[in-house]
Amino acid sequence: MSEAELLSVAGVSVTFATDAGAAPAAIEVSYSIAAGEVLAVVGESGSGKTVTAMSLLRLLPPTATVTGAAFLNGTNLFELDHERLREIRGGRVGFVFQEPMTALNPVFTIGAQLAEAITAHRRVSSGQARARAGELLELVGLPDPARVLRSYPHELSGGQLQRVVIAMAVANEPELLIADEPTTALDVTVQAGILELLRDLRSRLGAGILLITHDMGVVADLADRVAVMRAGRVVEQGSVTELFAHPRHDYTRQLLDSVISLPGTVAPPPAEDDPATLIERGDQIAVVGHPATRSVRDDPTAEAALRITDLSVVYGGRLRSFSLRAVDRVSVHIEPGEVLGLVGESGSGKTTLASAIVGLATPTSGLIELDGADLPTLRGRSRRAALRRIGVVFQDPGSSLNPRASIGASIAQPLRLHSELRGARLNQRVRELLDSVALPADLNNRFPHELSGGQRQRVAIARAIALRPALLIADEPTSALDVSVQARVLELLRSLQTELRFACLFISHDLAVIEQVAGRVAVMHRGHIVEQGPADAVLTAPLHPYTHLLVTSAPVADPADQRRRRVAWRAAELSVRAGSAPRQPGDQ
Amino acid sequence: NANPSPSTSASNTTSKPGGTLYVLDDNSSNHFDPAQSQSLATTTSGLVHRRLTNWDLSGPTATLVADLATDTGKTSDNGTTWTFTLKDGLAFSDGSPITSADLKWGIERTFDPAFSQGLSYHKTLLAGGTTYTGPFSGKSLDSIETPDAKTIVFRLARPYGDWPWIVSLVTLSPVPQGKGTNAAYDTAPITSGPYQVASYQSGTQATLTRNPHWQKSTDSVRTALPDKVIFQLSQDDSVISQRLIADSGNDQSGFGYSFVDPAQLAQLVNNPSAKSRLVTSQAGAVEYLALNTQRGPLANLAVRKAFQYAVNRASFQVASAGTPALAGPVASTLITPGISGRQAYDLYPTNAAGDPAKAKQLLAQAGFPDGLSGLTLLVSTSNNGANLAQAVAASLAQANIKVTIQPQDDDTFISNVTGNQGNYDLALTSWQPDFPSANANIQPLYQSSQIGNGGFNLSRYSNDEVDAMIADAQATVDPTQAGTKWAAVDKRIMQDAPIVPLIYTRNSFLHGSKVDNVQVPDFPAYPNYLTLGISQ
Amino acid sequence: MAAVPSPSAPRSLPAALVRTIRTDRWALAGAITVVVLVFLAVAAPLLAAVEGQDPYTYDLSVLDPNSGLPTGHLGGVSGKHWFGVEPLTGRDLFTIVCYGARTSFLIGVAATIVSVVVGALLGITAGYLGAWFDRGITWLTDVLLGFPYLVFMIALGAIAPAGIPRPLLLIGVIGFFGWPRITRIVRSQTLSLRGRTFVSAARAMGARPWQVYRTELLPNLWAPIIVVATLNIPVNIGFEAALSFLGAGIPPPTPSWGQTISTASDWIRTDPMFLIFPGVALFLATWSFNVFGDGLRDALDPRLAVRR
Amino acid sequence: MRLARFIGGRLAATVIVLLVVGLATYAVFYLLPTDPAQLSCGRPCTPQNLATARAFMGFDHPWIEQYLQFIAGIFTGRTFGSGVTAIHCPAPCFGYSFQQNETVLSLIASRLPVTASLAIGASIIWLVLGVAVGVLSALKRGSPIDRITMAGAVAGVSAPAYVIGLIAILIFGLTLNIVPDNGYVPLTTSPVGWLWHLITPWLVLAFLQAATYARLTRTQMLDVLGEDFIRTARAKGLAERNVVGKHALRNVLLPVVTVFGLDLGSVLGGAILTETVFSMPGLGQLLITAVHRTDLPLLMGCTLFAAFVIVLANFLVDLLYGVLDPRARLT
Ligand SMILES: Nc1ncnc2c1ncn2[C@@H]1O[C@H](COP(=O)(O)OP(=O)(O)OP(=O)(O)O)[C@@H](O)[C@H]1O
Ligand SMILES: Nc1ncnc2c1ncn2[C@@H]1O[C@H](COP(=O)(O)OP(=O)(O)OP(=O)(O)O)[C@@H](O)[C@H]1O
Ligand SMILES: [Mg+2]
Ligand SMILES: [Mg+2]
Repeated sequence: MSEAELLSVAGVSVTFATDAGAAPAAIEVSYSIAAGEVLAVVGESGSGKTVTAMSLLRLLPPTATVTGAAFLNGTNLFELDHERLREIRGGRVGFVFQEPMTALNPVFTIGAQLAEAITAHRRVSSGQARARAGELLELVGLPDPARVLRSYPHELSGGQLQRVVIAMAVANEPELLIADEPTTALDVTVQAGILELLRDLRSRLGAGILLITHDMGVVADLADRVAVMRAGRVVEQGSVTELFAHPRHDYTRQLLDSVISLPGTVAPPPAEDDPATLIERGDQIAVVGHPATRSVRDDPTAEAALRITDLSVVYGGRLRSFSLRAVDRVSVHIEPGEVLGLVGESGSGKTTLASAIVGLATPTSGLIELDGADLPTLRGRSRRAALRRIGVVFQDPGSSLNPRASIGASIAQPLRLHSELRGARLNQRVRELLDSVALPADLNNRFPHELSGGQRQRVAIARAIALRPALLIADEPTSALDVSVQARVLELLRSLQTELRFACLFISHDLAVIEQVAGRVAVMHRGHIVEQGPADAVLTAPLHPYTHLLVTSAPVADPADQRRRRVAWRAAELSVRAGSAPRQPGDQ
Repeated sequence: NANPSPSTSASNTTSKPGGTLYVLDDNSSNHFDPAQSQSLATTTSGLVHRRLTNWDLSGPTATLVADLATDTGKTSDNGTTWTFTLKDGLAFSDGSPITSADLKWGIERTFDPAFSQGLSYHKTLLAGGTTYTGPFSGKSLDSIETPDAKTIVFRLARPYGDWPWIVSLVTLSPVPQGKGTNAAYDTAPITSGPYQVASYQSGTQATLTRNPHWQKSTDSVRTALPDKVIFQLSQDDSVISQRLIADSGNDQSGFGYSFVDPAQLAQLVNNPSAKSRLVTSQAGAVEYLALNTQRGPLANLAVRKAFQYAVNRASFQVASAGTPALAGPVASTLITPGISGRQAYDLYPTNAAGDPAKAKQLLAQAGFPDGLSGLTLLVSTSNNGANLAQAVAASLAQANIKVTIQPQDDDTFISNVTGNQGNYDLALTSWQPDFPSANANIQPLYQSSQIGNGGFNLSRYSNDEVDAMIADAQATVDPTQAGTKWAAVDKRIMQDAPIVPLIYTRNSFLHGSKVDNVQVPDFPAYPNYLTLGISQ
Repeated sequence: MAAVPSPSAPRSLPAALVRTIRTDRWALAGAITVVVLVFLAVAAPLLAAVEGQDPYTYDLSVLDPNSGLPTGHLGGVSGKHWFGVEPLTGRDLFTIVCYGARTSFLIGVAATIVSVVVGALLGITAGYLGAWFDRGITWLTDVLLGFPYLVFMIALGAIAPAGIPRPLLLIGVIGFFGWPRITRIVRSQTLSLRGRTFVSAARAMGARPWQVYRTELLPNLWAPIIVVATLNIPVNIGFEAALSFLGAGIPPPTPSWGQTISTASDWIRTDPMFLIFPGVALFLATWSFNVFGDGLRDALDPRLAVRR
Repeated sequence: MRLARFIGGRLAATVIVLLVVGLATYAVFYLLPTDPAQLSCGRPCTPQNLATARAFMGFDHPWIEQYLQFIAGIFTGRTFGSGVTAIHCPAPCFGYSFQQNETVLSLIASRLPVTASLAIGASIIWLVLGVAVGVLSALKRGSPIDRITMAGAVAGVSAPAYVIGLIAILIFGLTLNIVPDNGYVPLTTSPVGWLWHLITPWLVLAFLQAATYARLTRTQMLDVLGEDFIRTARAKGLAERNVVGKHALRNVLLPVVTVFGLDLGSVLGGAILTETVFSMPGLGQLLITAVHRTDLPLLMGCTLFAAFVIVLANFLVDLLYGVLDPRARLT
C-alpha cells in the first residue's frame, strides 16, 4: 500500500456463524481510498458491501469472524486497542448506516443523540453542542431544525432520519466518511443537496468517502472510482468514467444494462400565478403557487379500488409542542389494476398517507374507501377481511420484521392469518415467494438481523404479495435494491399486475422506477398533492414548479451527462428557493 | 428458698440502690393505667402502683401480705363484708396523700367502658357491680364505703374468701379522686409505687424514674433498688436472647421479659457464663390437653381415661424445652405447685413416656377396638404451639388415636375455644392463674358457667356437683379450710378426666450479669420485678 | 437437527427447550437438578423406605438428653439418618426434606404457574389494547396489591371450608395474589413493544389481538417473564410457610420446606445443619430454575442463539 | 390537556381503590371469628361487660354501617363514648386504637419516619446494586462473574429474611460490635446515629430485594445490546461506558422501574420482617400488632396507608414510562 492511501482494505473476509453453519459474507475484499477521493462500492444486494464496511470499524456482531487487515493512514484498524478505536469511530471516520430508522435510539431525542456525537470527541459545553447540532441539521437541509432536535426518532420521516444520521456522521468533519446507501430515502432534490454536502466535505477537508450505493446516477455524480461487488467478492475496480464506458466483468455489464433513467428533456412549467386556479392539461392537473397551500382535486371513476377524499392526518403535539399537519385535505384514488406512483419531498406525508390507509395513523378527517367501505370505521371481522385484501411494504423493512421470528415465519404470517395453508404446503409457498424475490431458500431459517438491507426489503415484499392482495401499498419498495434485482422485482410486480389486476400505491423517490411502473403519478409537497396525472406527462412536462425541480434533479447514470445536468439543476434550484420561503409543512 | 436456681446465689450479694434496669420486652406497648392493666401484681405495673394487699413470693408458696393496708383485710360476716385500713404517710407521685376515697375512685373507674380492659374479677363480686358503669357519670358504687380517709369497706354480692387476693390485683390501685378521665392517663398515671412514668414512646421505650413521694418505710414488698427502669419495647425474642447471651453494654443490666425458647436454651448448654445467667422456675402454669367432653367419643369417660395413658409426656417435655429439667415436671393435678392448699396426687399413674398398650386396651373396653380417628386438635401458633401439638399428636398416634392438628392464630384460637360452638375435640393450651389461689386455678376452667361466652372451660366440662363444691370453696374464708376444699375439688374433677395434665411448665429467663436477685418462683413463674437490683 | 426451528415457525418453546439442553452445559445442570428434586418429591415414600425412616415418628433416643439437640456430628448425620434429625423431636430430616419437596414444589411451582399465566395474559392485553381495558387492569392490580392479605389469610385459615383440600386452596390463593406483580411487569414491556413497527405491521395485516400476542409480543416477552417466574418460586414457597404460621398453611405434621426452614431459623446457632439441609434444597430448586431459565432465554434469543 | 386528564382519572381511580380496599378490610375482618370487643373486655369477661365494651367501641352496629361511620369520620371526626371520658378523634379521623390509646393517624405518623428511612435507604441501595450487578453479568455473560452474581441473587430471594437479619446482627452487631444491634434513632436527633442504626437493615433488606433487579436488568440488557442503535452509538465513538450505561440502560429500565415501584410501595407500607428483627418501630410492626391484637381501627389505618403508598408508587411509575420511553407514553 502506498502512503497516499487514506484507507486501504487488504483481503478482508467476514464469515458469520448461523444456525445453518458458517456463512461467508465477504471474501478477500480489497480496495483503497486516497484522501479526497470518493470510492463507490456498488453491487448485488447481499454481496457484502455493508458487512465489509462495518468490519472496518469493528462494528459487526460477535457471531462474525473477520480476517485480513484494514489500514487507516497506515494503522491497522483491526489491531487497535479500544480507546484508540473509540477516537477513530465518529472522530476520524464517520459512518452513515444503511437503515436510518433503526439506527437511532428510540428513547433519546434527536438533539441529545446529535449533541452526544459531538461531545464524544470535542471538549464543548452541552449548549455549544446543541447549537452545533442545529447547524448540522440546517446543513443536511432539514426544515425547522428546532422541532427535529426536540423530536424522537419515531416522530420523523424516513428521509428526515436519514439526514439526521448523515449529520451525525459528518459532525466531527471526519477524514473518512463511510456512507452506506446515504440517499435511499431522499427525494432527488434533497439527494442532490446531500451530494453537494459530500462533495464539499471532500473538496474542503480533503476527506475520503466510501460510498455504498445502488443508484448509478449517484455514482456517476459523485464517485472518482468504483468497486463492483458480487457474492462477497470484488469483481471489478476502476475509475468511474472508465468503468461506465467499458465495463469488463459481465456482472458489471449486466448491472449497467439494467440501469433505467428518465427520458432526457424536460419542458419548463408554464408561468401562472393566481393561486385560486388550477392548471389543467388533459388528465394532468396541478395547483398553482409554490409552496402550495392546497391539494389538487380528484375525480375518481365509479369502480375506483381505493378512494381517498379530503384526508387529513394531524400528529398531535406532545406537551408544549405544536401539532403538525402531515397530510392536508388530500384526495386521490386508484383504479383496479392501476399503479399510482406517489413521489414528493421527503417529509411531505407519503408514508403518513400510506399508514392512514392501513389504519396505523388515525385520520383527523376525510374518507378512505376500499371498494366503497370506509376503512377507518370498519371493525372486527369486516376490518380484517378488508385488511386481508391489502398488502403493505413498509418503508423500513428492518423494523417491520419481528426480530424473533425467522424469515420463513415472517413471510408465512399473512398466510397463517388468512389462509388454510399449513405444514409442507405452507413451506412450499414460502419457498416460492422467496424465490420470486430472488432470495435463496436457505434464508428461510435466518433471522432479520442476519440479512442485508436489500434482502430484508425483499422479504418485506414477499410478505406483502403473499396473499395476492387487491391493493398493494409499497413504500419505497426498491430503495435498497441494486438495479439488477430491482429490475426483477419490478418485473414481478408487473406480472402480478397483469395476472391479478391489483391496485397499487407505489411510493418512491426514484423517478425512473416510477416512470417504469406507474400509470399515473401524484406529487406530494408539504402535505398537499400539488400535481397529478399520467406518468409520462408529469415526468416529461410537469406543471408545478416543484415537480419540475424534482424531475430536473434526478441524476442520470452517465458521468459526463450528469455533470451537465448538475449545472442546470443548480440554476433551477436557486430560482425555486428564491420563490419559496422555507416553511413548515402546513402548520397553521 | 423457692428456687435453688443460679440466680439465688446472686440474690445473696445484697446489691445497693442505684443503676438502671433494662427490660427487653417483645411487646410493642405497655399499659400503665391500672384500670387497663392485666399484668401480674409482681411485674411491670407492680413497680408503679400499690394496692391494699400484695404477694410475698419468697416462700415455697405465694402468700398474701399487706401493702397500702395495715393488714390483709378483715371480714365481719364470713366473707361478704371486707374492711381494710390504710397505712399512714402514703402519698401519690404528685404529692397528694393517698386516701380511701382515692382507692374507691380508682376501683369505680374500672367500671367505665373506656377503661374496662383490666382484670375484672371484682366487677361481678362487688354488690351492684354488674350494673354500675363508672363514676364519671356522677354515680358512685355504694358497695364501696369510705367511712373515713383511712378506712375502706367492701360489700360483696356473695361471700368470697379470696377477696383479699382480689384487692391485690393491679386493677384495684388507687387513682387520685377525679383524675384519670382520659386515655392519656395510660401513659402518664399518677403513681403510688416507687416509680413514675417519666416518658413513654409507644413501640419504642418506656422509662420509669423514682417517685419522690414513695417511702421505703411504708412498703414491705418492694426493694426498689434501681434508680431507673427502662422498658425497651417491641424487641425480637431471639435477638433479645442473643443480646443477653452476648452480655455487653447496657444489656448487662437488662433481662428478658419473655421466655427463652428451646433453641436458645440448647445454645446455653455449653456456655457456662450465659447458663449462669439463666433462671428457671421449678414449676409453673399447667400445660394441658383439654378433651371436649361434649363431643362424640370424648363424652365417654373411659375414652378420656385412655387419653391419660396415651399421651407421651416425655416427648412433650423434650419438644417444649429440649430436656425435662427445663421443660418442667410431669403434671397430674389441676392446682399448680406454689399455690397454698395444693395436694399432690396422681389418679392415672404411668411413666412419663405413657402407656399406649394400656390406652388401646381402655379404648377397646370403651368400644373402640381399632382406636379413634378424625379428631381435631386446636392449638395456637404462638409459643411454638404447633410443635407441641405435633408431639402430642404423634404420641396419641401410638395408641391408635389419629388427630388432625389445626394450628390457628392466637386470637382465632382463643375465640374458637372460648366461643359458643365448641366445634373441636381437643385443645392444647396452658393456664396461668391471675392470683395465687387454687380458686383462680380451678373456677375459670371447670365451672359450668365458664363454658363459651368467652369462658375458659375448654373441655366444656359441666358437673353440678363440682359447681356446688366450687361455690362452697369460694365462700370459705379461712385459707387452710379453703385449701383443703379446693384440693378435694381438684381430685373430684380429675376423676372425670376432662383434661390431660401434661407438665407444670417451667419458664426460663435470661438476665445480664449485673442484674441481681432474679427470682422466678413457682407461682407466678415470672421474675419478681419488685425485688430486682443492679450491682454497681 | 431438531434444534433448528421448523422453517416457517417462530423459534418455538419446545424447540428451544431441546436446544437449551443440548447446547448449554449450565442449563443442563439446572435441568438435572430440577429432575433430581422432582424425583425426591415423587419417590419420597420409596426413599424413606430405603432409608428406613419416616418424617413423623419421634425418636428421643437420638437426642442429647440435656439439650434436645441431635447427638453426633452435623446434626446427627449417620447411616441411619442421612441428613441427621430434627432437634427436640428426633424426626428424620432426610425424609422431612423429601416429603417437604412434595408440598413445596407443588405449591411453589403450581402457584407460580397460576400467577404467571394470569399475569402474563392480563399484562399483555392491558399493554397492547390500552385504553379502558388497561385502566381496568391497572385499577384491579392496585386493589389487589393494596389488599389486606395478612388478615385475609388469617380469616382464610379460620373459616376455609374443610371441603377444599389445603394445597389447592393455597395454590389458588398464592397464585391469585401473585399475578398483579407479573401483570405490571409484562405490561410495562408490552407498552414499549406496542409501538414497534413489526407489531403495527401485524395489525396492518389484520391479525387478531391474540394472534399478535402469540406471534409478535410473547416471543419478545419471554425473557422478562422467565425471570420473574423463576424468581417467584422461592417467594411462593416462603409464602406458604408464612401462611402456615397464620394458621392458613398446610397443617403439621405434613412437612414443607418453608415451615421446616422457618422452624430451623431459630436453630441457626445451635444446630445449623437443621437449617442448611432444607435451605440448600430450596436454594438448589431456585437456582436450577434460574439457570435453566437463563439457558432457555438464550435459546429463544436469535441474537445469542449461536454460541461463540 | 391530555396529561391533566390522565392524572385526574388516576386520582379518582385511586380514591375508589382505597374505598374498596377499606371495604374489603372491614368485610374480611368480620369473617374472622375474633371479637375485638372481647379483647378490651377484661378477664373474666361477663356478657354485660362485653356488651358495654362493644357499644363503646362502636362495634355494635352492622359492619357496613360502621364502615360508613369510618368514612364519615374522615371528614367530620368522631367521638367515642360520652361525658368526660369520651374520646375525641378530630377530622381527618382514620379511627382510634383503643389498645394503643391513640388516634390511628398519629400512630401512623409517628411510625412513618422509621419505615420511610428504612425503605428509601434500602431501595436506593438495592436498585443501584441490582442494576449494576445485572449490567455486569450481562456484559460478562456466561463468565464466572455472571454465575456467581446469579448464585448470589438466588441466595437473596430464597434465603429467609429472618435468618439473614439475625446473622447480620450476630456478626456486625454482637460479634464484631461495629454497628448497633437494634433500634432506631430519628434523623433529627442524631444524623450519625440514624445512619449507624440503619446501615445493617438497609443492607439486609437490599440483599433480599436486589435479585429481581439484577436478573431483570441482565436479561433485558442482553436483548438491547443486540439492537442497531447500540451499533450506532459505538460508531459515534462513545465510550463503552456510555454505550451501555446510557443508551442500553435507558432501554432496559421500563420493567425495572416497574418492579421498583412495586417493591418500594410495599416496603413503605411496612417492612414487617426487617423491622421485627431489628426491632425498629415502623409501620410493619404496627400492622403486625394490629393484626395480632385484632385492632380493627389500627388495621384499617395501616392497610389503607399501605394501599395508598402502593397505588401512588405505581402511578408515579406509570408517569415515568413516558419519560423513559416515548413510545410507552400512556397519556
Ligand atoms: N449477522 C449476520 N449473520 C449472518 N449473515 C449475515 C449477517 N449479516 C449479513 N449477513 C449476510 O451477509 C451477506 C452480506 O450482507 P451485506 O449487508 O453486506 O449485504 P449488502 O451488500 O449490504 O447488501 P444490500 O445492498 O442489500 O445492503 C448477506 O448475504 C447477508 O445475508
Ligand atoms: N409519529 C409522529 N409524530 C409527529 N410527527 C410525525 C410522526 N410521524 C411523522 N411525522 C412527521 O410528519 C411528516 C410526514 O412524515 P412522513 O413519514 O409521512 O413523510 P414521508 O413523505 O414518508 O417522508 P419520507 O419520504 O422521508 O419517508 C414529517 O414531517 C414527519 O416529521
Ligand atoms: Mg447493505
Ligand atoms: Mg416515508
